[in-house]
Amino acid sequence: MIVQAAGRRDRIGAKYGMWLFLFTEILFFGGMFLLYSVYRSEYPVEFHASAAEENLLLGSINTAVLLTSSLFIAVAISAVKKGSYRLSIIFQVATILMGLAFLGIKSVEWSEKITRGIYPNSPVLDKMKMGDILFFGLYYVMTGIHGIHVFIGICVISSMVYFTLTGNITKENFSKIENTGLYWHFVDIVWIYLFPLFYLIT
Amino acid sequence: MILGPSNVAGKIETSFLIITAACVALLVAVTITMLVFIYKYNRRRNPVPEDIEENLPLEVVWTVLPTLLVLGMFYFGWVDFDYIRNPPKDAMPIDVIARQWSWTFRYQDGRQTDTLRVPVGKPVKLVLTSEDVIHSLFIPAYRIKEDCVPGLKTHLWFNADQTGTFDIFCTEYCGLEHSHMRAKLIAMPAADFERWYETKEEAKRANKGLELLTTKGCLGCHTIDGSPKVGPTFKGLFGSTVTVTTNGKERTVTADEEYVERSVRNPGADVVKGYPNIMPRLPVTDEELKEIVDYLETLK
Amino acid sequence: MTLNATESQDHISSYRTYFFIWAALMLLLVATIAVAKVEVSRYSVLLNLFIATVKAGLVLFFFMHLKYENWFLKGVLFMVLVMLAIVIGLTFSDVWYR
Amino acid sequence: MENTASEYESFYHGKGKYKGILSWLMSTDHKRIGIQYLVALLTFFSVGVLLGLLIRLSLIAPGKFIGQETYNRVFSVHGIIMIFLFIIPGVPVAFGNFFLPILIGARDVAFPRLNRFTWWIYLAGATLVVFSLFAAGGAPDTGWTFYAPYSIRAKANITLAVTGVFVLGFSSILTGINFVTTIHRLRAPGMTWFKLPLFVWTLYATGWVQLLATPVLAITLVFIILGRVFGVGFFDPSKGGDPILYEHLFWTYSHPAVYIMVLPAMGIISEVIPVFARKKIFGYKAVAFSAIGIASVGYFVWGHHMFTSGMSDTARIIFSFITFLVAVPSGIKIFNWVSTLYKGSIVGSAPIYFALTFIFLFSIGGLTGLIIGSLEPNLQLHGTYFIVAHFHYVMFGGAGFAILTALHYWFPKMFGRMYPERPAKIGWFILFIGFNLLYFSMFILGYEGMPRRYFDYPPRYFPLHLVSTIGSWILAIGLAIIAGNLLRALFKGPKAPADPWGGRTLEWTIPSPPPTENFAETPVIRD
Ligand code: HEA
Ligand code: HEA
Ligand code: HEC
Ligand code: CUA
Ligand SMILES: [Cu+2]
Repeated sequence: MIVQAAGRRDRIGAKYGMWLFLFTEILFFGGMFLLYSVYRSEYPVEFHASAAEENLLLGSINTAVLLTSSLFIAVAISAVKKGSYRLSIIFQVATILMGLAFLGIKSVEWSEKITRGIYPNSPVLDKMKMGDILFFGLYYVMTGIHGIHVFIGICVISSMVYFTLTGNITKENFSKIENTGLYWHFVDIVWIYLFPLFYLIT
Repeated sequence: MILGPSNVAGKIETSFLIITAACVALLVAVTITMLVFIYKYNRRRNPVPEDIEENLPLEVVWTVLPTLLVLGMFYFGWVDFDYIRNPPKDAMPIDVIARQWSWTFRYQDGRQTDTLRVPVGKPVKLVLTSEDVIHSLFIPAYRIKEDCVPGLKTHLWFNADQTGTFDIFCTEYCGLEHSHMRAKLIAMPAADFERWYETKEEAKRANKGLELLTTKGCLGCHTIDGSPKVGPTFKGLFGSTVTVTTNGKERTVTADEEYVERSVRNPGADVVKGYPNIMPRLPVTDEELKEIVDYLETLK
Repeated sequence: MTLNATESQDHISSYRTYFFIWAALMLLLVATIAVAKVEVSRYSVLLNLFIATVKAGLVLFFFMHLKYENWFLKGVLFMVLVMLAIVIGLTFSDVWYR
Repeated sequence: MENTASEYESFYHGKGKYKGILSWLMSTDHKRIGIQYLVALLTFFSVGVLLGLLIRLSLIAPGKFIGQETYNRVFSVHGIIMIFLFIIPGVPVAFGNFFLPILIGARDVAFPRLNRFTWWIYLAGATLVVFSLFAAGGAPDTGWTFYAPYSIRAKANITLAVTGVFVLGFSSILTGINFVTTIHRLRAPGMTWFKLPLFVWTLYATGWVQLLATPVLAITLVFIILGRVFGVGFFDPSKGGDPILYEHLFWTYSHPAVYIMVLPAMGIISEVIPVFARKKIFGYKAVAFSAIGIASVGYFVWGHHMFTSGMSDTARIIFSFITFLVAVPSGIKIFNWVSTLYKGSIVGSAPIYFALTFIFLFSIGGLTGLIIGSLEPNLQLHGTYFIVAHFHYVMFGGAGFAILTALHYWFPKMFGRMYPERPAKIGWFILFIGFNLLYFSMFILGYEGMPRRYFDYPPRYFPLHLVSTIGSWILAIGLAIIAGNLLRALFKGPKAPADPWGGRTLEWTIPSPPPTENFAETPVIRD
């Protein structure tokens, strides 16, 4: 049991806080997975067919990119703990670049669909079958909200770079970046599930 | 049967009474015990408290007993539930179509009414659906209700035991006129119902226009007696000059056939001044529209 | 549920471990695509979800250090997942039997 | 609020970086934040109450009093304010913030700056909601439940209001995270789990519910917003969507939410009764565990709001069954409270009046909850005034009375002043009479078939509506007396001693109002 002494940070408390937050995120995405599973069970054929529309190559690359970024941030955190700040910064920046790459590829996919007229409420989509409308609706919403999470992660990691540079994050005081890492990995895990659900159920 | 004008009403009432009785008994027991304690162990009467911290057997008792009790209550809520939910095979089906803010009842022969007529002593199955948002058909006298969900068919069934006229309410909030989305249920002797049901369509022909206005739900928002409702009245509409807003600009038009058609086909195009732009685009065939226009012409 | 102050003198995973995990993840990625392409049977979707769960487990336990946390976090994580499963299950008790 | 005579500095006087209003808004002191929440809550409560009175006034007779469009907006806003702005944040943010750290012997919550941030988010969300009432387009008219597809088609400012509620949900989640972490990490030495005051236990259970339920609401509201803004039709049947799924998602949050409202309220009652009965609570562990029991079982009963929604019969039966199970832990609490009175030496101070009334009113509310949780009666009673009566009994008679209890119990500690008890008791009496007139008539109305959310009704319901409306005025008088009494005491009351009631928990060991750092030195709890 720890009593918060003046000025001393409770690192474990902070970590708990982060995990609790991730639990809420699980349920936040859980709501979407719930919708997905219901509609998939109602329209299995359409979901099957629509998934073929997805660009498997880009999706796979994106998965690899995100998994790699997870490796990078993990290394960056270990580096901080070991005191090699230079190395850490390099890997943090690499993580950010991977994140940006992910968003870049994602936007290529999106814009490719949008130019074909497939987006929520579009005349083309509304003429399609119910299951297709739902599939693409879910696709846009789920990858979109995931994308927002990636974007937030990028912003947070950027500020971590700044904190590492200014010596705010150190070997003794690394809760911030550790928690950022937890968040980033979580976003990765969500994608690990999104990938098969949207690209692989053909 | 004694407890209500239909078979299901009695069953529901019984289960309500049993469960309520249990609840009242519990409430009385808890309250009286509390009052007695407050009286007896008042500071004046009992200045020195005695610390009793816990009593395991007691805790077990008041965990186990209530569990049994609630299981009993659950059971009494459930006994006739399957009966109430599953209509017999020979029940007469009637489609119920709900929309903002009116009801249409469609019988097997395709006839549509805004009042639900059923024969006494024959099981009736209502098949509910909605054209826009969620509504709920509630017959207080029969103690049953079920939501009308767009894109889904739900059902209710009952067997009227007594003749009479009963209220039908909408009990799922559905917007502006929710409070007035009511209709009547008329339970008639089987013979009378038979006679009514056999009446040939022709007899109604005369009023085809009014019939359409009713069944399409126009009269949910419009009236034919001159009083404004959600929308303007139809009385005296034909041939009058109306101020409307078209694409944000105000202009006046004469209400002729073309105008009425436009109003129905594309309600947002000309919005009558002083009224909200909420009229839905309802499915009306060209012939039906013609009938409506003809009828409106007669409403001077 | 007492947590003591000296708990988890932080575990610092070696870069090597991370690298191996990453390699495993990549292999699984290839595997999952292969499963989908080959289209073994109608169970391939389930198999894919299983692979995804293995991947998620690797990330959780190694990248996120869950392996080195006390039982409390693991327990709660498990509880949350079970809860989500029950919620989805209850919803399906409606959807399937409607 | 002066306390100049004492040698210590209360938290009202603590020096910080900022002056004036900023010294409050920028403060990370859990006590200051708690007080600010309290003020905001009571403000919104007053608005909600005025709207409630307006509803009653308009229902005094069938016919158009305020017009149906206005009426629809009024009851929606009444519900939204009462639920999302008042009673859900309610006890945790005001009393939890103020007393949680003190009760466990800590200086502050685990994340003080996050706590301040949470308060700002609350303000932001509340501002959005209030803004939606006045912006062009008009106040929301969907009811507090925002049922799709109506909420997606309605023209009023739903998007704004829903965004506001989303933001408020965020604030609720962060409060939950903060409290759970605080209880895990910051207990004083010797404060083992089974020495925690019961209020802390309920806050702990509530924290988990906030954490695990609110995100589901968040995503549901996001779907509504996406539906309105981008035309994503997840709940729109013309696009393959399923409106009933919205209800599932909404109630997956909103049923647990009712336990967010009532659990901490029960915690307050568990604190107050032993103090005034002059003994320890009966069956401490049972009461503590029942809080966890309610929280966990309560997560899986949401379907009882949908018994007539067109949900499958299988699901109805399952949900009704689980619903009945929730009654057991609630019953355990009630029984233990009543037993605590046994062989006690009950002091008749104002707080216990409210606390015992809570037991009575909450029992009525809860037991009628069982009636509507039964499969058959629900067919009749859903969507009628019976429901309205049920939830006012549990929310106002339960959670609301607990807040009144807490106000009277902790007033001396929070503000360092005593209030005269006589007016409080007179107010209580009038409130009690008015309350039952107002809401009990609704049970009968509902039984007779009066639908809720009706602004106009067949004349046969008139007499009971009249009784109900008269009750609302009596209730108003009672509340006004209570509020006036406390307000007067705030400025004119005599100074409060550290422990006016003979309480045994930690907050009574420190001066009233507490000093900024709560404890001069960390308390150590021994047997
Ligand atoms: C503080 C808020 C609160 C609380 C605590 C509760 C508690 C309960 N509620 Fe309530 N409820 C609401 C707020 C709340 N509710 C609201 C706001 C709505 C309407 C929403 C809307 O549609 O707008 C609603 C609606 C609602 C419905 C839906 C009705 C409908 O629309 O068709 C149901 C149905 O089952 C229900 C049941 C219950 C039950 C079983 C409990 C139980 O938890 C009660 C447990 C308590 C007791 C049982 C009493 C005390 C115990 C004893 C005296 C001991 C002995 C008893 C036994 C052992 C049996 N509630
Ligand atoms: C905590 C929750 C809460 C509280 C306290 C109240 C309080 C009141 N409510 Fe309630 N109500 C709801 C939550 C609440 N309500 C909800 C969620 C709905 C559903 C909305 C929906 O359908 O979507 C609802 C719906 C609802 C309806 C049904 C509307 C309909 O379906 O058509 C009615 C009708 O009479 C009503 C009336 C009242 C009244 C008269 C009060 C009165 O108790 C208010 C009386 C109080 C006073 C008269 C006090 C006067 C005192 C002062 C002004 C000073 C006070 C200041 C301090 C104490 C600091 N409410
Ligand atoms: C939901 C309510 C609603 C329903 C149902 C409805 N209307 Fe309307 N109607 C309105 C409103 C409101 C207006 C005025 C605003 C406008 O012109 O859009 C209106 C306007 C009109 C007008 C123009 C009237 C004038 O005074 O210029 C006609 C004609 C009309 N409706 C016919 C119909 C017919 C025929 C039906 C049924 C098939 C129908 N309406 C159903 C609400 C409704
Ligand atoms: Cu239709 Cu309410
Ligand atoms: Cu509920």
